[in-house]
Amino acid sequence: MGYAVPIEPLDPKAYASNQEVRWCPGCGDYAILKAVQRTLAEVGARRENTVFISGIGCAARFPYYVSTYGFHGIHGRAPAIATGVKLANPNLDVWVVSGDGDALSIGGNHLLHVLRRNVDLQILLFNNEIYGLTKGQYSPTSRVGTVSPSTPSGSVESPVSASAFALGAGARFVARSVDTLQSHLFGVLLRAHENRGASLVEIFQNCIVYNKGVFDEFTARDIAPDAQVHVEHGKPLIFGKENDKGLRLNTKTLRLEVARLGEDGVTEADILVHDETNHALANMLAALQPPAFPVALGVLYCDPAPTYETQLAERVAAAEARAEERGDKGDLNALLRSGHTWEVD
Amino acid sequence: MGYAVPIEPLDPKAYASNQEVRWCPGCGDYAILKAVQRTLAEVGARRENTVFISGIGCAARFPYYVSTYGFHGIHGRAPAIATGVKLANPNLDVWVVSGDGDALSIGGNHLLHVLRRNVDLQILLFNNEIYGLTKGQYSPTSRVGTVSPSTPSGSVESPVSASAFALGAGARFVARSVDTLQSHLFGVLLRAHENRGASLVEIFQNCIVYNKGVFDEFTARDIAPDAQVHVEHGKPLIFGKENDKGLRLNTKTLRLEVARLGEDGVTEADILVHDETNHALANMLAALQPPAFPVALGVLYCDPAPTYETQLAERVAAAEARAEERGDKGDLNALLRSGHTWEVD
Amino acid sequence: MEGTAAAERARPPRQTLESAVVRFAGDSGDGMQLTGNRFARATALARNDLATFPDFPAEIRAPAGTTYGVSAYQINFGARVIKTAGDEVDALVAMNPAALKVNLADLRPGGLVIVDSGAFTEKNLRKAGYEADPLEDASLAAYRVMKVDMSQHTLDTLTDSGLSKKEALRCKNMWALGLVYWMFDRKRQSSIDWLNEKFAADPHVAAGTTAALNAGHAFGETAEIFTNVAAYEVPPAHIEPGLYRSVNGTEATAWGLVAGASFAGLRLVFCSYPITPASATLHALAELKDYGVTTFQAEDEIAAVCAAIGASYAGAIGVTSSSGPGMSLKTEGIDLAISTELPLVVVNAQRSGPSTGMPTKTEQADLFQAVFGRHGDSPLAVLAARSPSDCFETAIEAVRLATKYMTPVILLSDSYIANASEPWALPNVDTLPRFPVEFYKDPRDYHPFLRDAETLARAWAIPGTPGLEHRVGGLEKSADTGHISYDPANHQRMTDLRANKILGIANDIPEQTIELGPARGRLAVVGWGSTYGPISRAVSNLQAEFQAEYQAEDGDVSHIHLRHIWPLPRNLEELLGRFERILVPEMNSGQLLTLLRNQFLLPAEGLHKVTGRPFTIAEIETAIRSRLES
Amino acid sequence: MEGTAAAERARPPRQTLESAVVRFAGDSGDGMQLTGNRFARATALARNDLATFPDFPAEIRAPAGTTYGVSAYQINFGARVIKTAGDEVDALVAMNPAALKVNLADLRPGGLVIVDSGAFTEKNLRKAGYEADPLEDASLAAYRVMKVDMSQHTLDTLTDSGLSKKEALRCKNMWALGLVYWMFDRKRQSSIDWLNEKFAADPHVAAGTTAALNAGHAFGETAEIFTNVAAYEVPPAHIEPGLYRSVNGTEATAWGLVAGASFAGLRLVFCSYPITPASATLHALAELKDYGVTTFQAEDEIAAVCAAIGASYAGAIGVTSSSGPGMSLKTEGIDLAISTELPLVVVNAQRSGPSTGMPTKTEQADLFQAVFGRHGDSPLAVLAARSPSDCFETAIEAVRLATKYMTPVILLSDSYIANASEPWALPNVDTLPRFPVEFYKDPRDYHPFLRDAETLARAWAIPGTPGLEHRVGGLEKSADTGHISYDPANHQRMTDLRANKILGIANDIPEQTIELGPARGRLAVVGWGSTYGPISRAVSNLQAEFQAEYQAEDGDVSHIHLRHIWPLPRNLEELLGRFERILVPEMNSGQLLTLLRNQFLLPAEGLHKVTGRPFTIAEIETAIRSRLES
Ligand SMILES: Cc1ncc(C[n+]2csc(CCOP(=O)(O)OP(=O)(O)O)c2C)c(N)n1
Ligand SMILES: Cc1ncc(C[n+]2csc(CCOP(=O)(O)OP(=O)(O)O)c2C)c(N)n1
Ligand code: SF4
Ligand code: SF4
Ligand SMILES: [Mg+2]
Ligand SMILES: [Mg+2]
Repeated sequence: MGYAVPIEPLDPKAYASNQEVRWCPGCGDYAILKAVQRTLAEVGARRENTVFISGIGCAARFPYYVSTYGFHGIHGRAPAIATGVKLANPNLDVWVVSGDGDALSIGGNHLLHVLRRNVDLQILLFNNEIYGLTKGQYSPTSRVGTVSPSTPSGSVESPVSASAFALGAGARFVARSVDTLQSHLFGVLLRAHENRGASLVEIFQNCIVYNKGVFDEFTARDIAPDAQVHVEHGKPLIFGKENDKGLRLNTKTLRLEVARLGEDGVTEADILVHDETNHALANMLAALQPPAFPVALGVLYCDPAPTYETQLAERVAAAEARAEERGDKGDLNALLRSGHTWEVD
Repeated sequence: MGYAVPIEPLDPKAYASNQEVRWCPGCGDYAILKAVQRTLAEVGARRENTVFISGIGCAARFPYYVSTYGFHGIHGRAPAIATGVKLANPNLDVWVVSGDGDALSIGGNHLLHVLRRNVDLQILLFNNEIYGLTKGQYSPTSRVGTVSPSTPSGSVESPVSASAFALGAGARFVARSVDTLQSHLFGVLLRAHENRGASLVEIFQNCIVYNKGVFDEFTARDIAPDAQVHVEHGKPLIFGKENDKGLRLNTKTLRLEVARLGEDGVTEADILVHDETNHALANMLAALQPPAFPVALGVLYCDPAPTYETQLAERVAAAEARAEERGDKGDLNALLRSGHTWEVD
Repeated sequence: MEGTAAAERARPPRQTLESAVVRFAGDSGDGMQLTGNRFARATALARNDLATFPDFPAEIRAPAGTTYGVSAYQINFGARVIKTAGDEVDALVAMNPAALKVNLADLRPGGLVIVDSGAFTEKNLRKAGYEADPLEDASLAAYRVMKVDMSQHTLDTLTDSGLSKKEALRCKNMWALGLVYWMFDRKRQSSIDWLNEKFAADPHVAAGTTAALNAGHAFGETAEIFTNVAAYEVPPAHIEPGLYRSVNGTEATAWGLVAGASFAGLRLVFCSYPITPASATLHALAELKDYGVTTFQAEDEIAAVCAAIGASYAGAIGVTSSSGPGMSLKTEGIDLAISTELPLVVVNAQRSGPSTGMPTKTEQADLFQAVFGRHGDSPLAVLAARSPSDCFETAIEAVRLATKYMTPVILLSDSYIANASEPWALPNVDTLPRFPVEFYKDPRDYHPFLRDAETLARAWAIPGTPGLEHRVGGLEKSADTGHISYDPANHQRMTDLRANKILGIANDIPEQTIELGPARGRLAVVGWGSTYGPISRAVSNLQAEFQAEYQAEDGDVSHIHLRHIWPLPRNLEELLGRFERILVPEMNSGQLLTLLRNQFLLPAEGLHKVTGRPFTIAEIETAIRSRLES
Repeated sequence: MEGTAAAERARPPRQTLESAVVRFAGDSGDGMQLTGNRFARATALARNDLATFPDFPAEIRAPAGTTYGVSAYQINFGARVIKTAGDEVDALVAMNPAALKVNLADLRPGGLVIVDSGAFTEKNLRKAGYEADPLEDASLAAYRVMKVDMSQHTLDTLTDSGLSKKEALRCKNMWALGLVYWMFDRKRQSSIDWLNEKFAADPHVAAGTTAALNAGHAFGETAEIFTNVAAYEVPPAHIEPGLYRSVNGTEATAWGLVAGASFAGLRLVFCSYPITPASATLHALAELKDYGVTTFQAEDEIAAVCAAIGASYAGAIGVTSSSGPGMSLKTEGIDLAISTELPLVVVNAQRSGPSTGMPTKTEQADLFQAVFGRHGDSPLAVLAARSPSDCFETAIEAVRLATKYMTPVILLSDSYIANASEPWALPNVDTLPRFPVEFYKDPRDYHPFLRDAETLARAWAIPGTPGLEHRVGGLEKSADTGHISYDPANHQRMTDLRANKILGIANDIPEQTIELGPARGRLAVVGWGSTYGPISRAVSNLQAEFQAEYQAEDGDVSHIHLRHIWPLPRNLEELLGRFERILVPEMNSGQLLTLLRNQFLLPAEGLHKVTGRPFTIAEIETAIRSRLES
């Protein structure tokens, strides 16, 4: 892994900064911070080689709470700042932390391009379907009808799906988890870190103050098993309290449908097996909506490709090597004298 | 159709402005201009109620050449300007004209949101896979390896697909055509105009000066029939000179494949029928790449939904009506005196 | 009975004050804003003049008991005209240790601090970062301290109220309010009515809060007898008769925009993107659909300004608003409006910068950007509101200028004005001048850059008008045809036209007047925006003082306050020329100062304060003194 | 033999000129830029001083024969020092009617116009918008006209060249070049060698172009005998000995940035988004990977500036560049660099505004934006390059200041400087001063806003450094800990620190010198940027004239030219104070003027030109005269 050798796994606490964490009590961000610190420990991240970069928002306060290098940027621009960091030093292990407004409202364009370029970053999108820091306006991921200070009679726009957007943008790694699913989230973060390239992780996060319980319809303890399908490469898409439900493709309509194992002759053989390299399947999974369908969590898509900054760095290195051979590496006089010159004497 | 009554079909020439057209001789834009003027004539567009709005670029010069109202905006922002126009007057028939750089580089975020909001616009994206006006730098749609002034050793980034992006953004209408396919383009433009909501039309356009012939691999006369599949709702996805090829779904791999009718027992029954309301299918079609696959042209996706500006306008109208009833419509003194007041005498 | 009688007799007369500053401070959860608002209302009913300022924590909801979770509400009220929320606090109500810690510094020496001793627990003291309990050591020696276990008193009052302990404790802010009502001799009824209305759905709470309020008041009455705490009286001020309301800058701006649009006969299309403190205007206007207002929360500030421009192009009045970083993002869009000569109003609720700065704090450091901050020669009009209620008129003026001159207008307010409240003598809107827009309709040799000979405004023809189809854009256009033109002479001509059109506005705005003081003299204090309050109070204080001291010929110092920042009032140069010295206090490092020095080559001096807080009256008095003495 | 002898005898001596301005004009397809470049090179070899300016059409590839498709290349060369591309054209080569139409206005009365009469067809005349053939009517009466059917001559020359008619016609620019070479007595060899090299792959073309060149030259020699067209001689200028090259502002900027990065010991990460005219710098640097340059074409200007900031944060020198609207978009990002105190160089190749303006035309109207155009009090350093070659040194200086003071630096160039070329005496780079950056490495009570006591620059520690992990951002931070701080006094302190850090640069830059003229006197002409050429020529012309006329004590007028726009040189006030009047010519409506008036309260006067074109020497001479006479 391009980076400096990992160190012996540290205690997750070693990745906590000396700053007092200032999210609202009960905010989902705390759980995510915990999972990230655990991940850093697990991969033995070197604090000095790790950088957290964010935009603006509650989520974007994240870097202050991690004991690595950090850059709290401007609203929506974290992917651009992170790209610059990787251009200057491809060996740094860079994480981007963003909110749904930061990443998908003002920052949508940079997210598109950082994903398309496949810059090697872990991009964590804390989706609470609201603008937290500015006190609760609806966001591009808010459901239709969201009542907020800027939409007192409910929002009318249909929301964008972070995962569907990322797939459309050409992302090579798209995953999903939930703030409260600690171990699931931990697993997803490990996969994201392992992937070389832009790894987008959409994390459903509860804003207890402005959008409390908005994900209950699929995260509430009792219904979760039936409202979530945890996808794993090579495993059938089975879910439900009794693992008695599965997703299958209706080949007539080309749409997914929920089948009950055992019922009218449905066997595991009829159930789709998750292939994380299949873009079309990833799109279908990302589109599943409760209550009719379970929400797909886990690595929806992973199909690695060369990263932008390494390819660029290789070209520069190659050019420098050629210059080395020519013996005029960094020779500024040669640069100025390239092309036509004439002597006046 | 929300708009003022159409007039008797005019001669397409009636939609030409008095401005001299200043694209390079042989530029694909000429053909698109022709097809649009023909469309305006066909739908009997009222010049005074029609507005063309663009950003900056060669494509964006378009409004100067149409005899309707026009706004040549700033780079990438046409969708935002157009949204404002529709908010102020939903009855105007508004077209947005943009290039691949304008719409997908600097303007990607506005395109995302105008599509998601489903503002009633015809959005024409002239994709020549290059920055024309600024003299030939590669664009976000340029193929890997594109040699340009800013990438003398070839570009490394993988391009974004306008159609895939639009589908990921939640567009309700996504279509594709080619500058040189006059009647196909005309048909697609009619469909786009007919659709209420944001209709994205990606038009492959030949920049004869900076990117000549990039689309030859599927537009060259001789190979076109085998390199293009013209999709039509309800019709099987058949193509080829002899109409002997079709697209079918491999239900094991969940990927499309090209089947030869007649060969090893393949019949029309095995070929997929296009369903323009199927998002997953649209995604698969948008992803098809020559030479292995034909390029899908036509209306890839059309699944109408209410438009943003009309829903907003209805709410305002309803509120005004209530005020009317209350008898304090527009009563500013009442506004200032709402809430707690006290008399000092 | 006798007892009371005795008490009655024992009761000393209330001490009369000309004015007082009270600050309620507590945890975000303690409802201090609400408490302050009730007190402000009762005070208005008591016929005092007043000004209030809320101080929210930067964090959304900090953990209870932390210093950065403290919320405060300050009110300055008096028997005289009140111009600011007050320099120093006379009475501080601190509901917990953190509130005491954060706010004590603003309490004047000898001031009164009323604390809920029940909240001074180990845990809370630690959270507030106190090693020792300040109520026990000498920390408060310099102040008069009133320790009351408000929590316990409230619980006692509400034992059988049917409220849980948690609910009951939530009423302690009303208990505190009751006590302060007693202290300043305020009537409780308006608050009691309000509580009953607000909690109509929940009779227990309605009764509980009311009971707490009364209990706090009763406590004061009895406490008086056995404590040294005096009760005060603040007699009514002389206030112009009329109908009043309390208004903050956000509301006044929203209403001014609605009024301006209506006076122009246009629909208001307000396009913005949330940012502190500007967002509040979006929220206010989103509630005004019944006035035909369309609000659009765009994906970012660039889309917001561009949508507003599109709306104006289509015949509405497009308005956008922002603060800090958001304003910087609108730069390119504003330039497009300048080049296409479309009306546009941009409201900038200034906050502390640069960059993200201190989002919840106030500043005036965007004047440079408003006047100079675009590429190319790109003139536009700039206005500034001086107080919460002044936002109403200024917003109307912004719409008038934008539509009459076909130009963007930047309206500068700031975080202080946006959040502060003051009583406002409501104007009769029917008497205000209208300025209906007439769209251009005549196709005869029309082109989009035809100009009004007098205003130089271009003809405004909108889509939907037959025969006037035309195109506009950001490329330079021929002054004669409106078509794209690269002609050198034409570019000079258009550059001059754009500049002169804006300069011409100077003939359409009032001459600059003097707020206060002589029409010529030793020192003019020139301000703009929210420095109005402290400057005008400081100047009037010194006026009085000097006149008293040495019959100073009407007082030696004058106050001039600008609403029109660009173009400047036509008589300003002459006016300033009449003073020996000019002092320009600004909450920035000298921006209006630069404009005046450059325009008039006057040796004006600046007084700069960049702390995120308004000037105190004292700071300005000191500066004036030093100028008059030196 | 005798004939030639006779001719030899008949040949009049060449008329000697001190300098001459030649413009080659034709259709975009006619290869005028290439032709001009060849002539410039031959002229340099002839030891003339020179300056050139290309004038491309705005359209990418306009239809052949149209006026907006005309491309031109102007060269001013002489036996004296040349400072501009020339006010008026002495000899115009027009390859078609459109070229004549567009360029005739710049030909001086009595000037020579050489036309390819073969191209004056019905069709071409119509396309150019000529009713009648100007070669036939009186249109050209005021000029000396040389009608030659170059097309036909070229075709005749190349009959059996093996080139098609179309190919052969493409050689007519070389025919024209040959003729002009003869006219100004230039050596052909350098061009012949070049042609053979360029078309090595295609011998027919190599031979054909060479033949055309020679034929044109031969035509001149013979024509001389039977026409009135004189041949000229422009003697060598006195030029400092040394190794020279021709350079334009774009190349010099790119090389200066590479040199600056190397002197600082940092990698150069250049992040930009294409825009005219700035793009050319991106193109130039993209070719320099062997110098370790990383170039990044971002998705927009905001991403470009943010990526540059990220690169600097990670320890490279991040540079971004743009023009016009693109600069406005960078505003918010630049403010972030100011707040995080990271080095950043922003190159602004100014163009005509506002908004999209005239993208291919020049202007100097972004000075206000550079100095004042951000929200909040946001000081940074601003530099301006005066000429193409000066971009090299100025770019180095920008990198030096950015890295030494941890600040963004805006480098102002413009469309004229970016495209114009001049001979450049190549410096020996090894002799230029280095300024290696030392990253901070000491963990002992480190925090990111530790400052150098002298420069006030903050400690630059980069990711990868163990023990110095820290966070930066756009929120205000404590001057003592670097942590987020809302403390009022701290904000004032940080605001002052940011301002003083930049003002301190004044002690680290050279004192302002006088370019030309007395050190005190009646009039100082103060310029910045690309007005250098015309001002300095105008002043030296008048110096000479006045001294001649009335032995004016060394000439009455001086030229002062600024490189450092902000902070201004420390001695500038004193320097300007020595002159009775100050004239500030700018290609804007008075921006440096505003800065000087405000800073020094000097009654400086402006000379404004906003036409998209540089000042002519005459315009400045006239302005100076009027000031000296009045
Ligand atoms: C340029 C700019 N525009 C607007 C803002 C105000 N702002 C700060 S955070 C934010 C959105 C926060 O929402 P999100 O990104 O979802 O993060 P969350 O607070 O919900 O975690 C906005 C609009 C800003 N700081 N800068
Ligand atoms: C803010 C801004 N940035 C950059 C530019 C320069 N620019 C003009 S058009 C363009 C891209 C043109 O490419 P495209 O959108 O594909 O249109 P095309 O010319 O290819 O039709 C650019 C970068 C600009 N005008 N404004
Ligand atoms: S506002 Fe919401 S997202 Fe922000 S910290 Fe509080 S709970 Fe978390
Ligand atoms: S540059 Fe390309 S896109 Fe632009 S006008 Fe010319 S051919 Fe068309
Ligand atoms: Mg959010
Ligand atoms: Mg393009």
